[in-house]
Amino acid sequence: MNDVTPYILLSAILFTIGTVGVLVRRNAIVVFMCVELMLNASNLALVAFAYQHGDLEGQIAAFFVMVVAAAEVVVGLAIIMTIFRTRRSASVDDASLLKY
Amino acid sequence: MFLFTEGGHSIPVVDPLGTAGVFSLMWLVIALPLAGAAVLLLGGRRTDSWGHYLGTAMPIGSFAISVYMLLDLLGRDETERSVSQHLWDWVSVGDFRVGMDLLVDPLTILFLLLITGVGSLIHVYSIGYMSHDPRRRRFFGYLNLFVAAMLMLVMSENYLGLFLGWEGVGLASYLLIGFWQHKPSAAAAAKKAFVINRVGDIGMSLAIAMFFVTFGSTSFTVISQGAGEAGDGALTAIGLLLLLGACGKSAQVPLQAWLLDAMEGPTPVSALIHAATMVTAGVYLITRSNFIFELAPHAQTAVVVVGTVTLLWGAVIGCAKDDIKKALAGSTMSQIGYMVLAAGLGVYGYAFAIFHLLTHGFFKANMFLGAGSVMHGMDDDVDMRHYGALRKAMPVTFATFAMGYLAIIGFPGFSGFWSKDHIIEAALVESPIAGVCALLGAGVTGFYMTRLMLMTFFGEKRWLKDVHPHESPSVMTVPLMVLAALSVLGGVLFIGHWIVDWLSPVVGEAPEHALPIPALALTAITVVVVAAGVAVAWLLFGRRPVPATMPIDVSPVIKAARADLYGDAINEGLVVQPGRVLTSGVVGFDHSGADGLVRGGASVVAGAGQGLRKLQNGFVRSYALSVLSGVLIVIVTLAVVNL
Amino acid sequence: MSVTFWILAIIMVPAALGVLLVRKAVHAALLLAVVMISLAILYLTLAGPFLFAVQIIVYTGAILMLFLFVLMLVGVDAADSAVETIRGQRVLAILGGLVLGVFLVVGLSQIALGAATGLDDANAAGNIQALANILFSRYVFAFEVTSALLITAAVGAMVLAHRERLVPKAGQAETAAQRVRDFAESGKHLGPLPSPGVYARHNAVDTPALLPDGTPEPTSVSAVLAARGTVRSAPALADDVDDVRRALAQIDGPDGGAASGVDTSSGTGHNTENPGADASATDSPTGAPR
Amino acid sequence: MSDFPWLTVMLLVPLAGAALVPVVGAALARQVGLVFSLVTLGVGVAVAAQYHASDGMQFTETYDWISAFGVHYALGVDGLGLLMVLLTAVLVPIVIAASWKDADEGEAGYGALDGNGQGGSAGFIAWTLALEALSLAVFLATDVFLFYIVFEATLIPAYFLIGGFGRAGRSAAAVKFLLFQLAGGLVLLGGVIGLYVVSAQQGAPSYLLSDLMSLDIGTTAGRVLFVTFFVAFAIKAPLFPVHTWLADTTEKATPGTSVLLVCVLDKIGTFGMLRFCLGIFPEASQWATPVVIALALVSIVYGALLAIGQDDLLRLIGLTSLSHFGFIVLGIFVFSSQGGTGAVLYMVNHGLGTAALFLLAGYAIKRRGTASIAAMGGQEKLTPVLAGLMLVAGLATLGLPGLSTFVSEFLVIISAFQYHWFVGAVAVTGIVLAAIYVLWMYQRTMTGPTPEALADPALPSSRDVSVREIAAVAPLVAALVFLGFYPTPLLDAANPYIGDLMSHVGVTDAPPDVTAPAAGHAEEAH
Repeated sequence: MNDVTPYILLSAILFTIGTVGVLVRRNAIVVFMCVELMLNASNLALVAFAYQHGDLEGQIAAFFVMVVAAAEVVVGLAIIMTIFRTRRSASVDDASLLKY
Repeated sequence: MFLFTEGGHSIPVVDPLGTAGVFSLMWLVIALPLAGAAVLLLGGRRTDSWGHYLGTAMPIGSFAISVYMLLDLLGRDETERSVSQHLWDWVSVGDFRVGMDLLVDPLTILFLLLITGVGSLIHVYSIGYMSHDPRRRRFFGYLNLFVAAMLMLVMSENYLGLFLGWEGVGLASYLLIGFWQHKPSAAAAAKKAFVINRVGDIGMSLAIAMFFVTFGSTSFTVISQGAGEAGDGALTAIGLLLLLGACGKSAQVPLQAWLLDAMEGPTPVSALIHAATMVTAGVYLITRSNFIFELAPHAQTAVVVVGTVTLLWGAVIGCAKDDIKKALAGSTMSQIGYMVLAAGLGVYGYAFAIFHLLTHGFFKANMFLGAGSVMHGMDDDVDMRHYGALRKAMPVTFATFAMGYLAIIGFPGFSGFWSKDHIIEAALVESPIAGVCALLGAGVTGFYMTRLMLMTFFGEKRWLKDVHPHESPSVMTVPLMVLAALSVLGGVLFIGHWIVDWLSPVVGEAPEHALPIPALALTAITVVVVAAGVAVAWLLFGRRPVPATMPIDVSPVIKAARADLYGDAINEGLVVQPGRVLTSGVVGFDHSGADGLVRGGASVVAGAGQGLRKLQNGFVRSYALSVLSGVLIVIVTLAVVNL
Repeated sequence: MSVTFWILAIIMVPAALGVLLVRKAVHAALLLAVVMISLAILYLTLAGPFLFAVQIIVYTGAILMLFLFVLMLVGVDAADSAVETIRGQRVLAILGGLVLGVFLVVGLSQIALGAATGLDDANAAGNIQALANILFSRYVFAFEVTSALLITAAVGAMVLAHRERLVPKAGQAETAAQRVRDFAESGKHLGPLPSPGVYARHNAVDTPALLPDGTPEPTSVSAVLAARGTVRSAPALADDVDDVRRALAQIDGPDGGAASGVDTSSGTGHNTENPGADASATDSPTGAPR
Repeated sequence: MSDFPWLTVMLLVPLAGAALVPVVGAALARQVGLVFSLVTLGVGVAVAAQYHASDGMQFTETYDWISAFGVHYALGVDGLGLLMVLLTAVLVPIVIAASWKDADEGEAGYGALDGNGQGGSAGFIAWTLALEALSLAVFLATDVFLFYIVFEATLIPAYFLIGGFGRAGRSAAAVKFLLFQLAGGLVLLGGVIGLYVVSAQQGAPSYLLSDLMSLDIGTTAGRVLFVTFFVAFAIKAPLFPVHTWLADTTEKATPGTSVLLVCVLDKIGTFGMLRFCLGIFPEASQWATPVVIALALVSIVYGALLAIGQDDLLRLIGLTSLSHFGFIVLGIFVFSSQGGTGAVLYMVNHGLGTAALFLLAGYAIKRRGTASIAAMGGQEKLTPVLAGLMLVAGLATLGLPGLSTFVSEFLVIISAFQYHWFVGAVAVTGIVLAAIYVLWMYQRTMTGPTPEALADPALPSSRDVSVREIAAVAPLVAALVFLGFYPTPLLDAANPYIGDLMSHVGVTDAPPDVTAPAAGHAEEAH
């Protein structure tokens, strides 16, 4: 297998789907999942390029992305929990007091 | 030294000598009244008690110095009769150097004598006239200020100094006309006088600017020497601008509306400023600038035209006025018209203009002070229809007024006869039309002066109930007698053509001009015309009783004359109304236009702010969308740029 | 290699779309799991066994599970309504996504990457060893920083989730007073619930305990089961009690009848099979949270 | 010229005063303020005494400030600078003396205690001294960068002076003033930076005026930079299109503030035109002359017409300055020594004349409690001395010969006429319009019948000017009259400066058409 372009295209597609997901869904958790999807897409691209260039740096980067994603999920979900506890709803649109 | 002889007459060059002897006191002539004015105006209450005596002493002092200078000049040879004194460098910028210089030459000395002589008499008269006015000190202060400014005007050796005196006189007349400021009419008249003078001053300023541009200096000496080489266009323009200035100051036709309103001021003011001195400043200016007018024939014809028109204009107004002072003011305007006409005739006329100016100074001041004395007796009532048969009540005033009357109508032997007759004669020679108008004017003068005399002193009493006229105190009648004597003996100046020869070093000589008809016949015609005027007046006002109230249904001519031939209406319509509309328009434009732009800009910014505010709608997903659109823009531009 | 790629790609893309389109959040989570695992396999094809493992264990195993926990807490059945509230959001989002997708795909497909050098020589000493060499040589500082990050995240989550006690802890006296007050206001059962085993006929979780007067105690069954409607009816148990009473009645004659006035109305059989009818009777009044 | 840093001392004295006055508390504030301003005047007079007329820039102090940009803390005084410094140093004590307790009284008396509490007269005097220090710095700065900084810094005290003291609506006027000036400052900043770029291209960058004047800036660059400088100065010295802030400011601010603004701060505009526009961009100035002269003429006539149509006394006086600044700019841009000297003299004389008129108007307004001309009338009978002084100040504004303003106005008219007869004619109409608005204003406020309500002498309106009030205005009137007859001291300072400037710009005066004939013996008679 000598050409990684399909991987890159797949990663692009997943990334786009993730983006649309973030914009369309209203449930906070689903939005969060879409963000995770986008992160995975970028990981795929990193690994693919690592393979392309024969340099493990890509995989190291992917690894770090995962670590950061973990931290992010932890805090993100904690926030969603607190919002849910006070507002009894996990919809993203409900938290819209900070406006004109 | 003469400039050059052209067309038979030579134009003298102003070439003054250094000061010597009494002339070193030249500056004192101005300094005295100026000091008097300063002391009186700044002195405040303390100078109230003796203020007016100091005020009167100043012009008398100047008069004494002037007489002394006259004697010194008489003793000199004809070519050395002009002396100049440099006081200090006034304005020197680059090659525009103007010194505060004074010049006394035959023309100036005559004016000095007139101003200080008649001025002193009027000051003495004012002591009586203003005796019970609370602000007498301030009045004398203003009078002294006026005398100082007038002296500066006539004695200055350059046009800028002349302009300084010119505006100083304008200011003094503003202050004196508006002396009784609590009367709104007086304040309005004062403002009107100053503004119209100011319009005339546009001419003066531009003329002086042109002097500098063309001759590089504003001093008479340099200009008179360089006048020969200047271009005709420049000279004519300067001439016309000087004429505009003269009209403003001497109340000639285009700018004459202020003179009749100026009668709001106290009578001595009218006598001094609006009869003897200030209004003649225009004639002095034209005579002094003879080296310009001689080389600008068009300007001279303009002067003649203005003189003739004003001559008739003033006469017609004089006939219809019931207010004694306004009638005299109308006659002043007409007499100055004569002088301007004479000055416009060129070298022939200058001497006669000045001669008439002097005699007019005497008899007009005499009549104004007489009118003042009449008003003094009639509790300041100016309406002639409430006078009548005052000759018995105020014999001295009647006698002196009669002398002035005989002089002004040109009764043979009196001063007015000599001066006006020669003007008519010169006018007939130079420009016949003007001559005929002058002759006609003489007749009308006879008419309105006789009407004035009959309505005031003859006929039966038309006094108001509690009015009982009495003769004025001697402090007022003595100056009247002196002036009456001068009006009678004024002709002496003309014995053996003395005044013409006296002024020739200033205005140049002219060969004897051939008269179309013998002089005696011409004089006879004039006397007949005047007699006709007098007779008509006698028929209308002598035989029939004068109605106590002004008749309303009169011919349109008289209606027009009563409204100053609609002079004011023209000014109002042409200048004041459009000016007011323009001003409010400009204020409106400034508020909505210039300021509108600024306020408009501010509201646009505020509107934009309101609009953008709506973008912040609180929904996370909208913000995410804007982030995405940002990314898209970046990607698209990258793609486009790379292609 | 490319065969696996195509297979996985075909699985992953619809799964990803599913995450986007599916109504229930739980289904979305599961679909995401599918995507992640297939991704892991892709890593294998790209010579990244270590990442394959980490992806499955850490990413899918831990993080996704975390999602499910939170879903469980937040209410697994919360379904989004299809109606879009923000005007024009959906259209613009889809349009934006399309434009992004098109540009990325078209742009990336044009770059000619050329032959991939492959990771064989890099992984010569084994992928994990190679990774470790790089990680602990050049990126050791970054590694330490990520550890700090993780700790911070943990503390952060704890702080966020912890609820500060605003009111002092209610002591025994207060709870007793509160119980009496509740009974007075809402007639809530004053006494403690029967301890397990008393009057109990069954230890099944979906069978409510019986109060002394024979009425089932709704709070003894989990709200989730009540919400699902699979609670067994208590009256079915009433027959045994009636038998016992009838026996007692016969022993002490006619005056024992007063005790039998207890409502054993329905008395239909033990009907765990049609839970709907009975469930309503015993359904807990507390609303099923979404 | 000892090496004693006279100029720096002259700046520090008012600054020290400004710092000390609030500390010293309201009781002594006025006296301390007056003392400091008089000391500044003393230093100014000392500098003037040691100033040799024809030696160009003197008392120079140059220290490196930001060497990277070639910025120096450089001070120096030349003819023009000296006159402006003396004008400022004279006007500030007069303003302090004139508005002695104004800032303490309530709204009617222009007090500041109604709201933003600027601390009454102590605050007023502190801000005034600060403004004086900064204005002096502007006139003395010979480094364009330093000039720009203090040029902008003057806005701070000016803003607080307008906004803190005066009549209702003053804060709006203050904001408008600030926005206008800041816009100008912004444009000027562009110019200053442009200068750096140009001077950096030609060797070491330096902001020293002397270096910049010897810089040969390309025509297009020169013109662009000229426009930036000119726009900023046109806003500062109000010229036609950008003048609307002037009327509002003078209407709402106290007369004292208006004096500082119109007679000192606005002069920075025309001062800048002379020193920087003509100095650094001579070619561009000549290129822009027709446009500038058109704007100046419009300002003259437009300002006068506006003044005639006003009903508010202070607003009217403010607008007269728009007309006068038109004259000054006209004088500057006709490029003749008469025009230049006329403009410089005009700046000084206008400073004296308008200051007197503002302060006297302030006295009249305080006495009548209203600034509306229609509501005033017959004041002359009640307070003759005030009316007399007002008349003299009014006559100075309309340029009556015998008063100093006439000399400068006439020089400008002559040079305008020499430039082109039409320009002269339009400029001259200004003097008639001036006569109209001054005398009409005087007639409606001072003369005419006194309303009966004000008859009794106890009312403030019949209290004539007090000794302090006269003492504040008397020096101005005396200067107006003395300099009217003997303007030589001003001319000695202005002529050499303008001579050097004209030779720097490369312009010689047009010779008269008729060269004077062989000096007739009359010439020696002088």
